[in-house]
Amino acid sequence: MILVQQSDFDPGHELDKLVKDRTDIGASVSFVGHMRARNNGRAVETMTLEHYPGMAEKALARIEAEARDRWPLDASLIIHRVGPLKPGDRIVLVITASAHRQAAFEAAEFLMDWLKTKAPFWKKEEGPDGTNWVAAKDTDENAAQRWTASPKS
Amino acid sequence: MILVQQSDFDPGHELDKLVKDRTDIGASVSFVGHMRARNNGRAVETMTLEHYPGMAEKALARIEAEARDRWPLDASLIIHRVGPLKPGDRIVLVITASAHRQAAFEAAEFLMDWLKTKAPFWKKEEGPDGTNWVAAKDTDENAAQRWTASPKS
Amino acid sequence: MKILYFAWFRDRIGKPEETINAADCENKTIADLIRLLVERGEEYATAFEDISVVHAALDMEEVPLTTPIGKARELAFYPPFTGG
Amino acid sequence: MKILYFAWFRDRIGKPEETINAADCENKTIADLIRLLVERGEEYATAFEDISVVHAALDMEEVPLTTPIGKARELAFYPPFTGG
Repeated sequence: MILVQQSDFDPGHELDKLVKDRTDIGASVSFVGHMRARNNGRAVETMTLEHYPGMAEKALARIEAEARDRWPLDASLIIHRVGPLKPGDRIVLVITASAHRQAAFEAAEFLMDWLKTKAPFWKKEEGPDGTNWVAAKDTDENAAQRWTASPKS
Repeated sequence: MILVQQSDFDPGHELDKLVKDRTDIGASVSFVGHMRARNNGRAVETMTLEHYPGMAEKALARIEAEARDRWPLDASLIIHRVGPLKPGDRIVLVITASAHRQAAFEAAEFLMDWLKTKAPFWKKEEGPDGTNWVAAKDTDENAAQRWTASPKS
Repeated sequence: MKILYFAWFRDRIGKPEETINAADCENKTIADLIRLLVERGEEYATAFEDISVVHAALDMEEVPLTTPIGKARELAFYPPFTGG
Repeated sequence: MKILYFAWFRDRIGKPEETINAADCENKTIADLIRLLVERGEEYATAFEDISVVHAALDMEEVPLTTPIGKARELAFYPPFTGG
């Protein structure tokens, strides 16, 4: 399931809902992206997540489907927040669940790498040094590239 | 921090406690091991986790220290349950938090791989086919081996 | 056809979207349209200055700038994604 | 010296621990002690049957079976770990 929302989410509650009454799941990985008060040496007071409504949901659904195609996942969830956020706020949640841990770990990393580079979200940072749009990172692009072949066996 | 306990844990609550008031953490990974109703084709009704009191805590503390030595972690937590468990029950929780996601993901995988092979816990399964002690898996041993060199850069 | 501008495209051009005459796009690629837009004024010229960071989607599907616009109803311009 | 048995070692030997005369361990390795134990009876022989899955810790520190017992206060026998 994928969700794009302004409101906060509760990682533990989302995990509970996902694994409730399931006895085939042996491993779950929950990734949370948290907002930091500093980025690239600059203080950040507010970070605003912009997205392309419609295309963002479509992109996340496609990325999730790709993960479920590549790994034997029993459950998965992506929640991406939009709007203004403050330091310490949760930004994004990815949960993957599988019979074994390797699939859950790999799929969670894959989802994070791909959603950073293949879904239409943009971060704007505001702080004492002014406002700037965050630039894409080569490290994110490289991280996404490693999944273009078939998954690690 | 490491904990060995009979009682259940709340992954979301543990994550909240770990990242509360921190604005330097950009990424957290929470791994939960869940008990499955079937293992290696056998139905399992009760799984009992035995441990070596004293040595188990010592081993987990050492594994956690090793992870914090290898990756720039801002926070980490290992909770391992002992005693009888039922299908769907949580077994183990590992949380890692760092400025960036790669360190958090790698450290969480490392902690799981090492705690499976280097900490004195043993699983006994009881089901309609009788009782048996779970055998160690080569795949776990291989997973642990990949971390004997320095961490991926 | 509707054109959408995201992130600093919107800031530089000064509007989130505009409607363009479909006839202006007939038989044109996205790159052709960018050349037309740039002639409209400084704000467009600045937005499309560094073509290496210009990304485009036709009807919510990312495509190369060499793609013909065809009968698309929505064209979006945006910089590389930075979500997650 | 205290000897602890975990998992199926305890099941097969029929007790979680026992105390052994320190003099019996003097100048002995863990492997030497295993040979002594095996002579005690069928339950020990069965427990130590497949030496490849016998692991040992001296004072809560895993060591090879070739390690001299020395002045250790606690020796534990157990199969490979299966936690997590």
